Amino acid sequence: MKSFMALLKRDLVLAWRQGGGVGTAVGFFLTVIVLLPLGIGPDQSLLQRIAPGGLWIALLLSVLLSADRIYQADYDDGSLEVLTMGAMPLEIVAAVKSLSHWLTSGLPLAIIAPLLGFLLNLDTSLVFPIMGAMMLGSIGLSFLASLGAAVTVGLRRGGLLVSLLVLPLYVPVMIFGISASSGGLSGPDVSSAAMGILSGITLVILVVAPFGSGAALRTYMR
Amino acid sequence: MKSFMALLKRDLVLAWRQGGGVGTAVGFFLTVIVLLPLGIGPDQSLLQRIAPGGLWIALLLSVLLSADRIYQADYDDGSLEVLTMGAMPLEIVAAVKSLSHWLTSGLPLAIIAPLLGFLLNLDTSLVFPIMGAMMLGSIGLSFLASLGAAVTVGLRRGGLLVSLLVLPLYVPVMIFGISASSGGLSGPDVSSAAMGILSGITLVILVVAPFGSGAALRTYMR
Amino acid sequence: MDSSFDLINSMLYIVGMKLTGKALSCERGGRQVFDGLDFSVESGGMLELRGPNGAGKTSLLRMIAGLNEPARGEFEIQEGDNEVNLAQICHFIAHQEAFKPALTVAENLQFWADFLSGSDDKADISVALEAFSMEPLAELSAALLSAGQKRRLALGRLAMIKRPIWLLDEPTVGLDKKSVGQLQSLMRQHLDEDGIIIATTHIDLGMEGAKVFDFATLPERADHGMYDDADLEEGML
Amino acid sequence: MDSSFDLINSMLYIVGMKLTGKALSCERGGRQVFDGLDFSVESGGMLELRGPNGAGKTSLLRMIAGLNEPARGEFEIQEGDNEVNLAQICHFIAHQEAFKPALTVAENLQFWADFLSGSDDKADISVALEAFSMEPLAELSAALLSAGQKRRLALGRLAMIKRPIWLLDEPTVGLDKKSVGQLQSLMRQHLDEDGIIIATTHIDLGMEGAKVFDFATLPERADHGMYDDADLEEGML
Amino acid sequence: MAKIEKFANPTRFLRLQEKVQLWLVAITVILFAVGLYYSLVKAPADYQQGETVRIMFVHVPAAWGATMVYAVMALSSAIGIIFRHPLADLSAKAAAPIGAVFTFLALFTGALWGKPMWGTYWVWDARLTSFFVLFLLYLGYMAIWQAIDDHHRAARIAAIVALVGAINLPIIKFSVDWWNSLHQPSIMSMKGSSVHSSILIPLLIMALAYSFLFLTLHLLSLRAELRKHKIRQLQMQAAKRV
Ligand code: HEM
Ligand SMILES: Nc1ncnc2c1ncn2[C@@H]1O[C@H](COP(=O)(O)OP(=O)(O)OP(=O)(O)O)[C@@H](O)[C@H]1O
Ligand SMILES: Nc1ncnc2c1ncn2[C@@H]1O[C@H](COP(=O)(O)OP(=O)(O)OP(=O)(O)O)[C@@H](O)[C@H]1O
Ligand SMILES: [Mg+2]
Ligand SMILES: [Mg+2]
Repeated sequence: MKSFMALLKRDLVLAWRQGGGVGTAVGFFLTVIVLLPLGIGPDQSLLQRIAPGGLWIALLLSVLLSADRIYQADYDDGSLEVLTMGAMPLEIVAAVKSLSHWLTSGLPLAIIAPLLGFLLNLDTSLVFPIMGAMMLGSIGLSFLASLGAAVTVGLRRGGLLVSLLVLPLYVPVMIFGISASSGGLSGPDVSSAAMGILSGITLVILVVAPFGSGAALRTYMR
Repeated sequence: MKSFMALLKRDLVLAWRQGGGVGTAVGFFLTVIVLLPLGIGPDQSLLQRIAPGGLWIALLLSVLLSADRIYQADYDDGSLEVLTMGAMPLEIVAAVKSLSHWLTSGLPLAIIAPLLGFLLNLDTSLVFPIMGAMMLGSIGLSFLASLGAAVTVGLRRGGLLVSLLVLPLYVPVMIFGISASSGGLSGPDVSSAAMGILSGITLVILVVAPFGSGAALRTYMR
Repeated sequence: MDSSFDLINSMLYIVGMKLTGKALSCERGGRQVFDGLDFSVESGGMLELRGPNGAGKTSLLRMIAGLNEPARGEFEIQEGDNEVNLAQICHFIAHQEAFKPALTVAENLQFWADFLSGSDDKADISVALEAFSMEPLAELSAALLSAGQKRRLALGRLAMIKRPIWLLDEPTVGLDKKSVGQLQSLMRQHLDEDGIIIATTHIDLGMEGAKVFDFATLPERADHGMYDDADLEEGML
Repeated sequence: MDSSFDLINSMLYIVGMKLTGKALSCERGGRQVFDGLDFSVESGGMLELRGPNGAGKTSLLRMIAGLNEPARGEFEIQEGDNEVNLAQICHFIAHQEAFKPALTVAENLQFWADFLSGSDDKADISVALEAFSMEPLAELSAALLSAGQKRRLALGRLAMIKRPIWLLDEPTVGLDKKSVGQLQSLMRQHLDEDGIIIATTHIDLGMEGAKVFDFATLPERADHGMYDDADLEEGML
Repeated sequence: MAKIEKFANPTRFLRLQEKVQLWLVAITVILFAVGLYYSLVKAPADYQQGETVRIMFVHVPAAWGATMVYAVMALSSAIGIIFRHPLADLSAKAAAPIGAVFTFLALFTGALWGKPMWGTYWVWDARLTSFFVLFLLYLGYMAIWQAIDDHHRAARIAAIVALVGAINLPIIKFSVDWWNSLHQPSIMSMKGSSVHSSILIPLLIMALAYSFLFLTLHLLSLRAELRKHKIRQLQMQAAKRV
């Protein structure tokens, strides 16, 4: 428990001090949201239509961009090796690090997403559905991203490779996330069913990803 | 000249060997293009409308994602310090590294973008305008991205900060890029005027960015 | 988790602990580094690993620390007992110093203290600070340390958290005279408390009574690559 | 570019070159590290920098290499001439070894040979390989090297590209006996050719005749902050 | 160089700031009182826009202020980079949060105004977008200061960022001319003003009030920054000789 808290605390402090963590995640998210209408044109009703999808894509890219370094620093400076020498299994270490990644990226983004949605003319009735679906979905995204980061940690230029590996896994999260975000618009049944599936997927990821990450990290330390 | 070629060659070889360079850039680009219809829905005419914007945004994110490490490895392993001790000024080193980044990200993406455009129902008459505008625009993007990378090289988690710093500067490139991509659709005058402005912006960037990068790198070596 | 730690802590006081490596063989990156290596160290004993660059000294330490697996052979910590989790009763001080430049010296030490001690009794970073005269550095960002100061930060873990086996990879590298003296007295104290030290080095560590194992004395390595030697002669490469 | 190099290359043969540092003051991270440091080395001479961790030995080397700027003071390379670009006539071997793990040993050496030599005459990596017996490692990926082998790869630059001033930061760290011997003979040869060597170290480098500069002998540092000392007394904070 | 040193000596600055501080606060308060009275009570409601026109008196000076502060920031950065004067670096640092708030205020009031005027809070037209970009530049600039421990390094890097970002200023200025925009064209043109004096005068008073507000806040936070810097230096000194 003490190890757990120590690691979580350290990672949160580091996220906060280095590059501003939360601040920059939010900043990036914001910027993608800005680019969308610039790229697509200022048509209000068009924007409204693509708003939930746009928000989800922005969330996803934000999480992805910040993910490739979840383990990189610890790998480079030898911390990862010392981390294997405590009582905490490497799988739990991976889970804690994924969790702190979520706390500093997905969670704050899910909270501000609906606000930014106004920039895209988002339907106000969608605020809470989107926030809920994003909170749930982004946990899964963080854990997946951390799996991707672990799988590429030994490669210098993992950045794009992470995306390539992880994005296909993101797709189901996104699809159900978006349909869970639609609130009552496409019928209450549809969205609550989607929310159910999203929870299921997230659960599976929460269990599987730390094992995968742990195994990958061990392999790279060889 | 020999130093120049040596550095360019090394960077290209590294991009090729580590994480696949070109391969993953293309892969990421592809995945974003795939995500777009997933996020927005399969409406063909809607897709056609947002195709050029979508391609530009994907290009931009690809370049961005691969950029934060342009100098990182050289900084971490001490190469940057030795690079300052040759006859080549650090500004030129920065320019060469930006160039090799463009050769391994922007250029191949600009070439395949129109092909991927078919996935988005892109208007066929736009193929060449888009390719030309993207080739020109992506040089500027690479140089800007490398400026962003230089400015954050000493920060462990620069990833998102790069985006925050660089995206505002991307905006004009993208706006004129998109309007130059529109070919004759919004009148030949508009698109050729945009192409002119795009060239102007690119030129300014090509001059300013290496100086900024050089200054920033020197500061971090202190 | 905590119960396993009480066990570990108590192990420190088992007089007569003996770490043995039997017929160890090491492969890295597909190449064989050494083969048929035997060693043993008893409580209160120190083993110095010496030998040319690339002989496999660091690799042996990493094996003991559980970071690499031996291709063949095994470790025993007590007669007949080879199931113990060595990683949790070892300190491994590698070339990489495992600290975060964004944290202060004190914060770095505190993190490892909390993470590695695990149990509820508080590991005290002031012990580490004192052991290597780092008190004035405590509130300084670790990014600003000089080479030797970084090394002292890493070595601080030894003083702060009690573990019976120390694996030290060229521990005196970068240390000034005074710090080397401090490290030596720390090592002596550890040996007096029945600990075990295995250290690689190219220069004299100044620890009299240490057993020396020289990798140069190992039998000629037979390289088991992917190809038979015959292939090489035939020029199949 | 090339013409400047001919000039530099020819400088190597100027007998009577003298590198002087005058009243140097070093600040890092806003703190003063040392102040009022003077030194000088002449062609064929070697200066050993010694002193406690954090005294500023590495910082001084970095200053000479043009990586840090002195807060006060200046360098002269010849009597009266302080406009020379020192960086381009120095080799700086730091703790960071400046190689790419994705390239082979030979490719790494070849890159630095091409980049640093600049001019058209080909720098020969085989000289570097030979100087530190790295021939068998040449085609190996640099990621697979041991600590001492990495160090040898970095030191290879010295043998391969002729530059008159060598700045070596604890050069023998991690080297086995044989490699230390090779480095020593390389250094002797350089001095015989009227080169200059400035090296930091905590252990004996085995170079007889080297001048030693001990940072412990520097006077107490006076810290020049942004405020007058008077403000501090007035309690304006 | 030596002159600048003398002129901007931190100690001297602190003494000066202490002397003028009260005066600045007083002038700012008076200007706001007068300006708000004129703009909210005295100025006529617009025959087209009705009472909403009063948003203008907050919006327009805030927008002017935001660009002006960026110019101050960029200028300070340039001085900091060329003359290496620490006070210039700190001046740029202290200006950023104030500029960010002004920008936010302009964006916010503009959005509120946009609803009755254009029927929407936000459109992605050139001026609005480039102004939004200005907001991001401020955020990025502040993030840099936050992200880098070492003061001198942070100052250098932040200055590079500020100077490169300054390219955005002319884009904001000319955006209305370059692209056809929903947004109002410039009130102030070379030929003088096109607006009636009953509106122009309170507007100018408000602009003056904003300027003094900036000056007051800037000097105050510059003082705070100097203090923080000094504390860090003392901590560093305590750690020397180790
Ligand atoms: C969120 C929306 C808005 C933003 C970001 C915005 C931004 C700006 C900016 C940047 C300026 C200063 C230009 C300069 O310094 O030259 C400005 C001035 C002005 N704005 Fe807005 N504005 C917004 C909405 C509106 C609306 C809805 C109106 C009224 C219809 C309006 C009317 C004006 C006027 C009259 C000026 C003074 C013109 C000048 O001197 O340039 N703005 N605005
Ligand atoms: N990560 C790695 N992957 C594959 N092979 C490696 C790796 N690290 C080292 N090796 C190889 O293993 C061998 C032994 O390396 P090791 O680091 O154990 O040597 P060492 O005895 O510690 O040498 P030194 O005195 O230089 O530290 C070397 O030949 C090296 O090439
Ligand atoms: N990057 C840096 N930024 C700020 N301060 C630094 C930096 N690197 C080192 N310092 C500080 O400068 C001082 C001198 O460091 P330097 O590395 O020159 O010491 P050194 O004499 O080489 O010590 P060692 O024997 O440990 O290598 C130290 O007190 C250190 O805290
Ligand atoms: Mg070793
Ligand atoms: Mg040093």
